[in-house]
Amino acid sequence: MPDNRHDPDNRPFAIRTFEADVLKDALRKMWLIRRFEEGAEDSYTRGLIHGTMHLSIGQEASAVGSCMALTDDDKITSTHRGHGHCIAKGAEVKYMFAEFFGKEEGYCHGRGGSMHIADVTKGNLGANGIVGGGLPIAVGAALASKQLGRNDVTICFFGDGANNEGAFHEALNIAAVWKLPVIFVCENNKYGMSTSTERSTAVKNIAERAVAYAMPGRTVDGNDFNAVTEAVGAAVARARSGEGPSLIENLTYRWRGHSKSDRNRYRTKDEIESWVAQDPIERFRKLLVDHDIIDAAEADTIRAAAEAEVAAGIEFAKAGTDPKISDVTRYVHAEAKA
Amino acid sequence: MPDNRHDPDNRPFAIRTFEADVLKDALRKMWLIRRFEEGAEDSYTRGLIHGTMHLSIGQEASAVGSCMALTDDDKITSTHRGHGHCIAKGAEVKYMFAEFFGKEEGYCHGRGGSMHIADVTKGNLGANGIVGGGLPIAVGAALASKQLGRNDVTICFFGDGANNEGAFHEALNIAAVWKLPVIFVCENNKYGMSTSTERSTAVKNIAERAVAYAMPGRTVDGNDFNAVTEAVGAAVARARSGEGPSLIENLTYRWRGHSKSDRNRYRTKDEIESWVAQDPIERFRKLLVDHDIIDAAEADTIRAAAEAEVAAGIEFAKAGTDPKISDVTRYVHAEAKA
Amino acid sequence: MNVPTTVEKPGSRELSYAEALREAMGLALERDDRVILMGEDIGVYGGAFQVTGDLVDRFGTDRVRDTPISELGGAGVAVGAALTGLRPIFEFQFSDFAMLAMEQIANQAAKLRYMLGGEASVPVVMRMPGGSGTGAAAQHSQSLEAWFGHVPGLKVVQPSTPEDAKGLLLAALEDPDPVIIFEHKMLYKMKGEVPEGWYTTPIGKAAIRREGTDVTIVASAIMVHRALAAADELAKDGISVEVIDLRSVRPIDRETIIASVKKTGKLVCVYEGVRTLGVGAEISAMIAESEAFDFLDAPIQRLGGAEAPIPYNPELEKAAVPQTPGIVDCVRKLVGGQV
Amino acid sequence: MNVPTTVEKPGSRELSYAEALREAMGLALERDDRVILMGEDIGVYGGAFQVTGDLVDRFGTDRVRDTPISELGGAGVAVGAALTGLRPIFEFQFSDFAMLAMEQIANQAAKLRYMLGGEASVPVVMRMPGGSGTGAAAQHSQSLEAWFGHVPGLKVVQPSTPEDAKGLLLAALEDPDPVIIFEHKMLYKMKGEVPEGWYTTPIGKAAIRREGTDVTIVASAIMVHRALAAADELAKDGISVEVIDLRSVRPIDRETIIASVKKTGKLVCVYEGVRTLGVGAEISAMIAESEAFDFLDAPIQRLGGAEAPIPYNPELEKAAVPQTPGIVDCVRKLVGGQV
Ligand SMILES: Cc1ncc(C[n+]2csc(CCOP(=O)(O)OP(=O)(O)O)c2C)c(N)n1
Ligand SMILES: Cc1ncc(C[n+]2csc(CCOP(=O)(O)OP(=O)(O)O)c2C)c(N)n1
Ligand SMILES: [Mg+2]
Ligand SMILES: [Mg+2]
Repeated sequence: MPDNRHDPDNRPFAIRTFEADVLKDALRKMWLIRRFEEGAEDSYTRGLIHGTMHLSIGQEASAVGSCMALTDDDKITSTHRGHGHCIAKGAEVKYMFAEFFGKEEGYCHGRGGSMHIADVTKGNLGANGIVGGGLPIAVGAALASKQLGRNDVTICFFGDGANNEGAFHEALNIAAVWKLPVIFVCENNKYGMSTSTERSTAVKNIAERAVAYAMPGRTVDGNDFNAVTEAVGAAVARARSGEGPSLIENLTYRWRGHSKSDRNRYRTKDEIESWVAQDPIERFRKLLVDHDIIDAAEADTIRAAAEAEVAAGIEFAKAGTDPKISDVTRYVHAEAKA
Repeated sequence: MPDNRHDPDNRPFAIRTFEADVLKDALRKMWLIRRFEEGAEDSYTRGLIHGTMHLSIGQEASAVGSCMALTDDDKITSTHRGHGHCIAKGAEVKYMFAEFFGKEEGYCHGRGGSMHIADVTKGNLGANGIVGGGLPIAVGAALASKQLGRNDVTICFFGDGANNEGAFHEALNIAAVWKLPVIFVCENNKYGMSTSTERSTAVKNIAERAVAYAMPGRTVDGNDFNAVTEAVGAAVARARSGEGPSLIENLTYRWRGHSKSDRNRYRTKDEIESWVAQDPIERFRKLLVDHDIIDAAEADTIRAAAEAEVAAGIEFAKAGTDPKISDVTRYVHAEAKA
Repeated sequence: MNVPTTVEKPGSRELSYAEALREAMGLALERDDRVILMGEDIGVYGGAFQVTGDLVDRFGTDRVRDTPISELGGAGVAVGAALTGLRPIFEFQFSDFAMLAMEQIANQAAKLRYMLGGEASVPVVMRMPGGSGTGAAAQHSQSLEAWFGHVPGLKVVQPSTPEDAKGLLLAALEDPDPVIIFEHKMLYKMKGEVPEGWYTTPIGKAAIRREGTDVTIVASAIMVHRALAAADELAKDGISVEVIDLRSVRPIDRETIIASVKKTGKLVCVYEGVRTLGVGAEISAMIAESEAFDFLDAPIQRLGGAEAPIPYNPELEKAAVPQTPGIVDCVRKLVGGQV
Repeated sequence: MNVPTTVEKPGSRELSYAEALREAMGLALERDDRVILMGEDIGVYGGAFQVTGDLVDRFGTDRVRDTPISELGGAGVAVGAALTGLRPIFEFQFSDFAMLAMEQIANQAAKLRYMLGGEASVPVVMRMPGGSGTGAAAQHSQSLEAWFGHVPGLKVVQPSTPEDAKGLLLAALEDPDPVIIFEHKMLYKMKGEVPEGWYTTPIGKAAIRREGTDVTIVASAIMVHRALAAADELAKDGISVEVIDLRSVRPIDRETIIASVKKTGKLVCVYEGVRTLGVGAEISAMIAESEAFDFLDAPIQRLGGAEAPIPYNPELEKAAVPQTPGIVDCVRKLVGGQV
């Protein structure tokens, strides 16, 4: 292959599309996700957080890459494995940690925890404890956008496992029939909990199911930031111009177990290691370095800043306020206007 | 086209596959369905039956043709528009009428009515009041067959409207992943109640959705008895030999409104008439006459016999026994063994 | 039917319950662009029970949207739309089919505000035609209000008159939280005086439909009318019955019911849903733990649906839910000290 | 925990509640080829709560079937299989997800025998891990037994001990009708004596876990243990509490509860589900209309879950469901005539 890295026309999509600052910020977010989840895991192990959590370490390019074409007005719906989506959509880790620690300062004032982080006013319609639960909700958001003549689009994240829920079928069909501005982004990490797509899903690639809804379907290397931005970017443009929904499948892998109770019995060490070798952050860092967007030192600085932000976020959360017990039924309904 | 009607190798599938007696019986069943439903409609209009009913007049080739490859051990699941399936699977019209009249002699002892007729011991697992409700049940029957080493297969009837239910997706996926002996027969009569497939379904033909489950999908002229028997027959053979499920779409049309409350606002007279001209019974009769299976006189005799059977069935039902009011909670649970 | 009509208001006319609902939706569609209707066959067909009627002609197919037959997806789309700016009114063709959408209703719509610590609002209205009497058997005749009444985050109402049908639907629309309306199919054709224009019937308030001193009947939906007929009958025997129309299953109007039971000392709950764990169980328990307990001079009676699915045969179908003679009988026995 | 153990039976050993359930399933799989297990991640993963554990190793993937994440489809497949010869045990990973399958459970499984006039049988068992206490928040912590208890055609049980967990599961398997088992997640690790071999605990029978004379507590699932702890505490004050373990939500054991209330004259219902329209509402109503009414000398008390989704914060989570001190407090006030 000829060295065409510096020929503008042949540079990868992400490099030729986004400003250097934007790309650096993407790298920052990927690091932030990684460190955030490591911090959360550590806090959990040390007994500071209760409940369970689902880590997306290894899937950072999918979250950040997919959100590259979104503005603050655009919406996302996320999943139980949603920390990455949150951060990609602009959430601040300190409020996320506060939520994990069950504090009033958290995004949900301590009521929701890891599985329910949302920031509706900024377009993050929320993680979801129900597999597939966000699919029709995303379609509803796209309907509101179209009906009210707004220009925003919605990205609906969901897993390979979720693609076998009836909600997937109903949501994609409605979105297609009504030509709504929604992009279905399937994060295919090969397993729904312990069950591989081979054992659960009749097709090899989830994107093949796009045919059933007469919408475009594409499968991409979800650990390749560039490929993700290109595929999702095209789908976002399509949605925004009124041409309707698309289905994009990001092939990726979660390095950690499904949740804290996972013994990893259903997959091999080799498989895990082969995917760790495909670290999406390292691949993206290399892409930026190769195209002279950053140098190694600057990359290190970005990572260190993410680390510092995470450390500060944990301290912020620890110092947070506990909800009042007497408030247990607060927020069930809207509060009466004063 | 050369006249090859008498060349055995080129005769239509149904003609070369089934004995004359069997074909005549199929014609008898089609007439029985037609007259049964006319009789039911008439009884309803005269206030003898309460509730509602969904008539399948115009769809007789789909019901009877699909069941041609089944034995008494095979199963079907049916729909709200299920009288035809019942009769095709061997139900006796007098017990069906008795059910409509709410009598103890009915298939459900008067508890179920038109929407719940079943005869589980003979493999008719029942009509269903819930659109899509029978889809997973059919897959369950196929699982039981496979698991217990039986050789029976299950035909799952459902409508074009039902294909947008999540149950459709989940059922077809499970059937495919587990390679179960079930044949999904979609009776596409162009409308789910008032909503056309164009307005409700992202694909043109429902059979296109087979791709999403990696199973064979075929769309056939559902008013052509021969085409139906050929397509469903092949799918039944496939299922029986352990190769898994198929999706067959029978294009057909209901001549009557959706139910008794339909004002037919969503379709034109022309459309209805064009389909009445495609009367599946008349087409089948002609096929049999053309291939010298019967002559016109014998066809008339068959029809007259169906008429007589229906008339007798109505009288049987009228003379039936009303359930005891005190039995209102009977059959909720199995009765204690004596 | 024996409806005690409200004093005729200026500008009120006779409408059917279905027409009253349609009028409410029409007003809402006119007043607020964010309002849309969604459901199966609510457009050109006019709805299975002709409730939406001609609204699609007036407001077009974008605002009166026929959905595919996808209850879970459809309800979820309504939830997502409500979360992001619309005010959808979602019609289930029969409340029985809402079983397919319980996830979106009870896990999402009802809980989102709470899970998000107050930072989200799901102002969706879901219309549920319920009840038996149409000969449509077990899967088309249920009264499932108790399920919804058990879910914090939802409000659940059951209008029994055309006036309340309109008023409660408009109140639901103004509510920032999800509201479920159980409409009774056998009431759709019932006529009554309905005020013109926009007005709301408060959610959470019962209505005393008839005053009395000997026994309180709390009834809901169509049972209100049967209770009133029973009260007429019982009046002939000199038994004075107070009939309370529950109207709101969640929240329940404790004050009105407690005050009435303190006055009469006797309570009969009449409801169509299955007796066990039905609405009457809650009313009974609410009274049995309240200050009204000490005023009770007889056991609390419940008349609810039979412990069976709704049967097809018309006589069995009638026997499966409370009817006027059964109410009369129950009150007579209660007043006569025979329970 | 403070479980009053049954007298040790020959051949009984200590097992956890999860192990007891697993043993029951193992016995059933051994004894009857028609038994299969279905559910999400019940195979190699061993189930989200490790209830199926190693059963897949013993019986293979055909009999211990991992389903796709398709609750409605999966449950419906189990219903269809039950209708045609298998005896499936279907595990919902969390009972909250059963909301997706209500249609197949309540419209199909529960009603098929009736709708078909007795000509069909749906012998399916559905296992539902329920309850709060794990920090998993609103969509993973519900106690939905009241919904199922409201559905004729279902039987609904809630074991509180390892012995009953096994015995009720085997009884469910022998039952010709659909049975729903609510297993409490916080009990899975609880140990207790469990008889060896095949035995059944009758569905529809409550168990008196502690005899007493001053007040009756009817509690279910984990609340049985909190009620027993409260009874210990109250005994120190000289208050004698009878603790009844409900065990079966549908049908409810009227006789045992009525007899106890006639003896004590006071009733407290303790349950984890949402208070309104929860199991305690039914028990209260059942007593208030029974002959025990005349024996009551104080209002019936209900301690149920808060009128809120289950919150994430651990202290809020605890506050959302009854705890031992609250039970103690309630009984003290009741006995002291303060309610
Ligand atoms: C309706 C529902 N069913 C099951 C679960 C339990 N559960 C949580 S995550 C998960 C696996 C989801 O797989 P996938 O969609 O591939 O997402 P991933 O975890 O791989 O990111 C399961 C079974 C749930 N939360 N909701
Ligand atoms: C879950 C559910 N949703 C809606 C209905 C109401 N309904 C009964 S039949 C029908 C149309 C079904 O269309 P299709 O599947 O095409 O069958 P067809 O009536 O055309 O034979 C509808 C909407 C129902 N019975 N069940
Ligand atoms: Mg996955
Ligand atoms: Mg159709």
